Amino acid sequence: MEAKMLLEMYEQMDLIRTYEETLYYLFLEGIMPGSIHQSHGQEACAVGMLYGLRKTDYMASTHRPAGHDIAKGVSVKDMMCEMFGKEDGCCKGRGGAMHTGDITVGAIPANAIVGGNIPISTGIGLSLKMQKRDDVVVCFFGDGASNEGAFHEGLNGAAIWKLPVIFVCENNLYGASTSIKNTLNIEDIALRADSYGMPGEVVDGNDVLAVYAAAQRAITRARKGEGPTLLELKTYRIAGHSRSDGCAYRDDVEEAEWFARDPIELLKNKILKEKIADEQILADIHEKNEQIVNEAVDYAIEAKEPSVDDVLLNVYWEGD
Amino acid sequence: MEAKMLLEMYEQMDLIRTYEETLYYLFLEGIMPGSIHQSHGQEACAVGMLYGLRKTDYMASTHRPAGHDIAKGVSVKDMMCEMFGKEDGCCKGRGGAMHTGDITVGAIPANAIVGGNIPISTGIGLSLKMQKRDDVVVCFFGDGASNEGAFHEGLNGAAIWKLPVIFVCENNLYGASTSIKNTLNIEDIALRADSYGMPGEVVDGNDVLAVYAAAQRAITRARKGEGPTLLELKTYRIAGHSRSDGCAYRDDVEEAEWFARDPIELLKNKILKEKIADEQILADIHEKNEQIVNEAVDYAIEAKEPSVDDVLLNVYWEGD
Amino acid sequence: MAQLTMVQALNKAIADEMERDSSVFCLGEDISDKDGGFGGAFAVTRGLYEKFGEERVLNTPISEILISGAAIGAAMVGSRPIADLQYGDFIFCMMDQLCNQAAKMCYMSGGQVKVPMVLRAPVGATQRGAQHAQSLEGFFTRVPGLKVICPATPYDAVGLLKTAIRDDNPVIVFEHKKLYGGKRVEAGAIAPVGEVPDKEYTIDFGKAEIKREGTDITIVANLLMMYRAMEAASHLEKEGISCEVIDPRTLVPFDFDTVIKSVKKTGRLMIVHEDTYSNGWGAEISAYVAEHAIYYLDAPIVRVTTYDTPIPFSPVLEDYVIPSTERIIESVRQLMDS
Amino acid sequence: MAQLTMVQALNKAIADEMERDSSVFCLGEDISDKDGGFGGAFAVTRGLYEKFGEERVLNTPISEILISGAAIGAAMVGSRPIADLQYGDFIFCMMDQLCNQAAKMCYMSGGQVKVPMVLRAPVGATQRGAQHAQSLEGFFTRVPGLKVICPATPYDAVGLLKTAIRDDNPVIVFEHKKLYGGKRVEAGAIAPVGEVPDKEYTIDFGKAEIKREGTDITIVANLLMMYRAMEAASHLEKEGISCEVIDPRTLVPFDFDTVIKSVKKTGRLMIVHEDTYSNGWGAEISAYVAEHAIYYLDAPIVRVTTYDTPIPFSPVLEDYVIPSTERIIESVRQLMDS
Ligand SMILES: Cc1ncc(C[n+]2csc(CCOP(=O)(O)OP(=O)(O)O)c2C)c(N)n1
Ligand SMILES: Cc1ncc(C[n+]2csc(CCOP(=O)(O)OP(=O)(O)O)c2C)c(N)n1
Ligand SMILES: [Mg+2]
Ligand SMILES: [Mg+2]
Repeated sequence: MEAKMLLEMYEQMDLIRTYEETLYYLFLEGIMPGSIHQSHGQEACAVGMLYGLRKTDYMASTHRPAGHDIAKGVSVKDMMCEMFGKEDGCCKGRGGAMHTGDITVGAIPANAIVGGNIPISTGIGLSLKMQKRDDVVVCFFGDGASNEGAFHEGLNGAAIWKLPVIFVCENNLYGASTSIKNTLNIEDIALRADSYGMPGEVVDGNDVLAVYAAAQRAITRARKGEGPTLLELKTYRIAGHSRSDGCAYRDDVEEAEWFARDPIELLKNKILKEKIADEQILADIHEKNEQIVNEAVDYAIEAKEPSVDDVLLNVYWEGD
Repeated sequence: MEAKMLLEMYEQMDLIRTYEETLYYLFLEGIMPGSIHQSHGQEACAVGMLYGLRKTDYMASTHRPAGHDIAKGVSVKDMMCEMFGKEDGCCKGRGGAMHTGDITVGAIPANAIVGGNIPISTGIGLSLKMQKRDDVVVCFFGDGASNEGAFHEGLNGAAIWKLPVIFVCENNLYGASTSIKNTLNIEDIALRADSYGMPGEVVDGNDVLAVYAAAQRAITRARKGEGPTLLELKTYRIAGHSRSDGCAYRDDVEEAEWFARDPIELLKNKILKEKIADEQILADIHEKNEQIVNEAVDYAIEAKEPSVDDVLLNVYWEGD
Repeated sequence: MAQLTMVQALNKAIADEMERDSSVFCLGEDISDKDGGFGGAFAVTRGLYEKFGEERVLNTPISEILISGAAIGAAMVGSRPIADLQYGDFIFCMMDQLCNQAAKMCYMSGGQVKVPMVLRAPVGATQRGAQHAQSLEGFFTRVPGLKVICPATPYDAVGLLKTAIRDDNPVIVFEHKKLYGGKRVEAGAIAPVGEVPDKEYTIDFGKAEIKREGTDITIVANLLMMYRAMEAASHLEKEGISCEVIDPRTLVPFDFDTVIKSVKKTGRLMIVHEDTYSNGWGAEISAYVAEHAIYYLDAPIVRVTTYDTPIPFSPVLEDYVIPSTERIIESVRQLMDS
Repeated sequence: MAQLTMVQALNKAIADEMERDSSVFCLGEDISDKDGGFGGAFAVTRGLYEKFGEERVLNTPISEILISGAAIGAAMVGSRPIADLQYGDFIFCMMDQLCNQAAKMCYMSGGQVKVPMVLRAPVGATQRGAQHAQSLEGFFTRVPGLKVICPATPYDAVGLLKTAIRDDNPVIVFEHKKLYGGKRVEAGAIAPVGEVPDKEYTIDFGKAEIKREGTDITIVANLLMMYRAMEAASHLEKEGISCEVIDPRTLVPFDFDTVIKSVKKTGRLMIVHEDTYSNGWGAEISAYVAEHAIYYLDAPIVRVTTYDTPIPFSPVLEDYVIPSTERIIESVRQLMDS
């Protein structure tokens, strides 16, 4: 059972990495429009939090959504088409890199306003509670977002109404180029949970099993109607903030320390050490993922552009 | 020395009460425009916090500003004229009841957006620090305001930049008709200071000396460049939220308990018990205050209306 | 047929819809009258708690980002929230949620999600100073994805609010404080009482109402200004000036057809609103007509609006900056002479 | 004379003013390049940290209420802050501080306090989707107490930004991402390089510039659209259509005189902007002219603007909704025929 889970987690984390690295190369080749924020190094957060969730559970993401989307089950092909702005994209090409998602698998189209998805997640939780569903909402955001007013208001609302929301702060030590040392006067963002009378917990965000364990505690609590939790996942983004960022603001020692704790490597080592699978099996997984991503690229490049005649479509809802 | 201070505090608290009660009657008589939010019962907060401050220290208030203004030294006559919308008002009649203040005595014209004055106070503190002044900012707001995003962002900024701001939450148990039991999942708002790595303290807001002592600690800290403090003053508003509010949402037992701790009565008892002054002296103080207020009313009623020809004046700054 | 004030009409529309559809709920500051609460700053939601319980008449903290975010999130997954602002001016505290989230969600997601929410926001100046006085329509008539409505009569309040609640898009409802009626009587309030049929009805968006037919000039006016325009029209009739007064009722969508048809008849257009002059909602109406129907005009298009100042507290100044019946009359006279 | 890009020009204006006046400081997210930081999302504030130190080039948390509130508060007591938004779209997160606080403070206080602050906000669509693309001018041209400027050339950037920094009122500066120049080259960017005198100068607000004289039609256009309008004018010249192109440069105050004078000459007015059609800033210009100069018009006043949608990500759709040179040319042709 655990073996299956670990391999599935590995598969997902590898898929995320493969997908995002491929995007990066597509940008370098100059054939992909816009920009991207990679979650490189934070794959354990996405997968640990979302592994095993129901399709009817919701997930709300940020400007850095690819990992969360894939872990929640959004099709890589749909996402890739979206990256190219094609009509077959998950948002019909209208959204772009910062808005991917698929409501049919519970992935709320992502939000590019830092902190903007937090009060919305509270609202989703509110409706779930009113509907007496035992589904939950997992709301991701960064260390930077925890300084937004939307964070404060959203968490307070979820706490006083005891809503089934898991607030997940992926603390990767930086908001864009700015270190948390300059934006927070506290060590642990999890501490902010106290302001709302909500449990808060610090978790090793690069250890997918630690994340998974914390997630299960919070999800169980939420499903039982006991209210929200704030999890702070300590992690690190290996890539730059966005495609043009060389991370000149980080020092080598810090980078080296964190790079040595690459979450995919950590999981791989565990799998190998516990003999859950051998190198070959993991290589096969990766190859399969490459194939998925490459097929998605090929499809997306050929896929058709949206028609300008439809440009006004969905400014307002077109009917169910 | 303490005797003088206690009598001056009494005088100010009585002046605040007299002023606001007079306003209330003027509304009942139907001769005063607009509305008012009385600080009846919270006079110890204003006076305890602001007693002895310099003119060059700043104070930022809310929709309920009269007590703070008077304690900071704004002229009752100027305020009364403002209440009548007259040209001689502290804001030339342009502001009204929720915007009174006088920058020349450090009373920032008040702010009617709940929480709106908080980040502004941070900004004032920032400038004071940059100017290397050792003045401070005292920023008042209510329990309700502590749920606004502006609170979160304002306090965080002051904390990370170690600014000379004293954040004063007058927790009177209600935001308008809504009990803090329904809006906060915590006992003490002071606890929220922890989120910003700032000291927080719960204080008896009806005991002017307790408030004064806490104020002095926080002010000293601020002047020394050690950063901001959050003080939570537990208090109660005796009057309604605004002139039309009968407080049907409060229960009799709670009211009775708090009314028995009227801050002016508490101070009066102390003064009498410690024989700092006798009843007669206190009655004289009150009489003098009544005279000040009555003269202000007489003046304001006769004072001239702003001219409509000047209506565009000060939409933009007219030059120093 | 019941005779209702605006407050009663709005309350009825909400209660009817909450009755009809269990996914409808209300949230906002002090909206519940449980245990002696206000039942709304203007008492619009009074009595709803008793009928529908605490969960569906939800008192929130003073927390506008929360109110709007909660409404949006709930709307995205099956609820139909009606959010309440105490004064419209506080809408700026939730501006990101309205303009970047609610308005864009359906489009950005390629039609995956809808946001069927209503936000009710009182506007108008009532001697409370600049932060409790604004008319905000023009901020939102420029946000694709939002709908904006302004019911001015009890009949319209019921019909339009019901349509708003059933609409699958975010709808902002601007209500005027001086039209509410009810316990709080503001200086200069009108508080119309109007007939509301017992039989259920809704009013489609995008249908203006000709409140008064006329031949010399078309006056488009909303909310309180519609009443002042009507009063002005009565006066002017005595001077032999025949005004056609149109209440657009909904600003987005806007019934340009009715306005242009009227302009074709009268040759003159005046827009009267309490919104600002510069880029008030009337700017768009004027510009649209100048683009699509200029040849029917015999005279300049005139806007009679609040002057471009923060609203002053002084009653003398406040009365001066807001268009009065007299100012409308005078402006019409001038326009007829031009 | 130096040849500068927009980024260099803006940087120069800020550096000069920080040099001249020690009360000027910058604050915003990632604006410092201390220890390898960005020096601004578009590198406008690069190098300032080194010259002026950490205190005057203040990196903030991601916290727009804080940024704006801090700027306002500091401005009220003697500082002259220049606040920075990474993308203009995030302005909604600080909307209350701008519209209810900064704009109204001077008036509400009866002239006790002034708020000499500048807010710089990049606008324009660059394939980032609807929350990173808006042109927001029209939200602010309707807020009494704010000034709104849109420099489109390096020369204007220096002169207008200096004036903004010295102005005693809150000024919002809209800059266009496709005009910046510098390291990040966006698809379709123009990145003008222009002459900037070494000698100190400022440019008064409220003075439009006639970028090109013409006799058949007046085109008012700002930011990127000014360049497209100029390009369209060159094309149209070959067809014998003579366009007068005016860059208003500042929207509040707006130089109506120059526009009306031009319309008197040409008889035709077109406004081109990337702002929304409905209630974009052009609505006001059109309405103003329809009110004050309608008799000089020989044709409808036409607005060529972004269509009323959230900005789509797809480059094909984005290019379609934003006015292209071709769309401007076609619209002029149609107008000349009407
Ligand atoms: C309201 C808002 N402000 C600023 C930005 C620009 N921005 C995009 S991502 C980002 C950094 C976010 O930091 P964090 O929340 O820690 O998430 P991370 O990028 O580290 O995942 C910033 C400043 C934004 N998108 N929205
Ligand atoms: C942003 C905003 N939301 C709502 C209001 C309406 N309002 C004015 S006072 C008030 C209650 C404030 O409660 P609290 O902060 O506890 O202060 P108190 O009135 O108790 O002194 C409310 C809801 C407002 N003025 N501003
Ligand atoms: Mg981060
Ligand atoms: Mg309170």
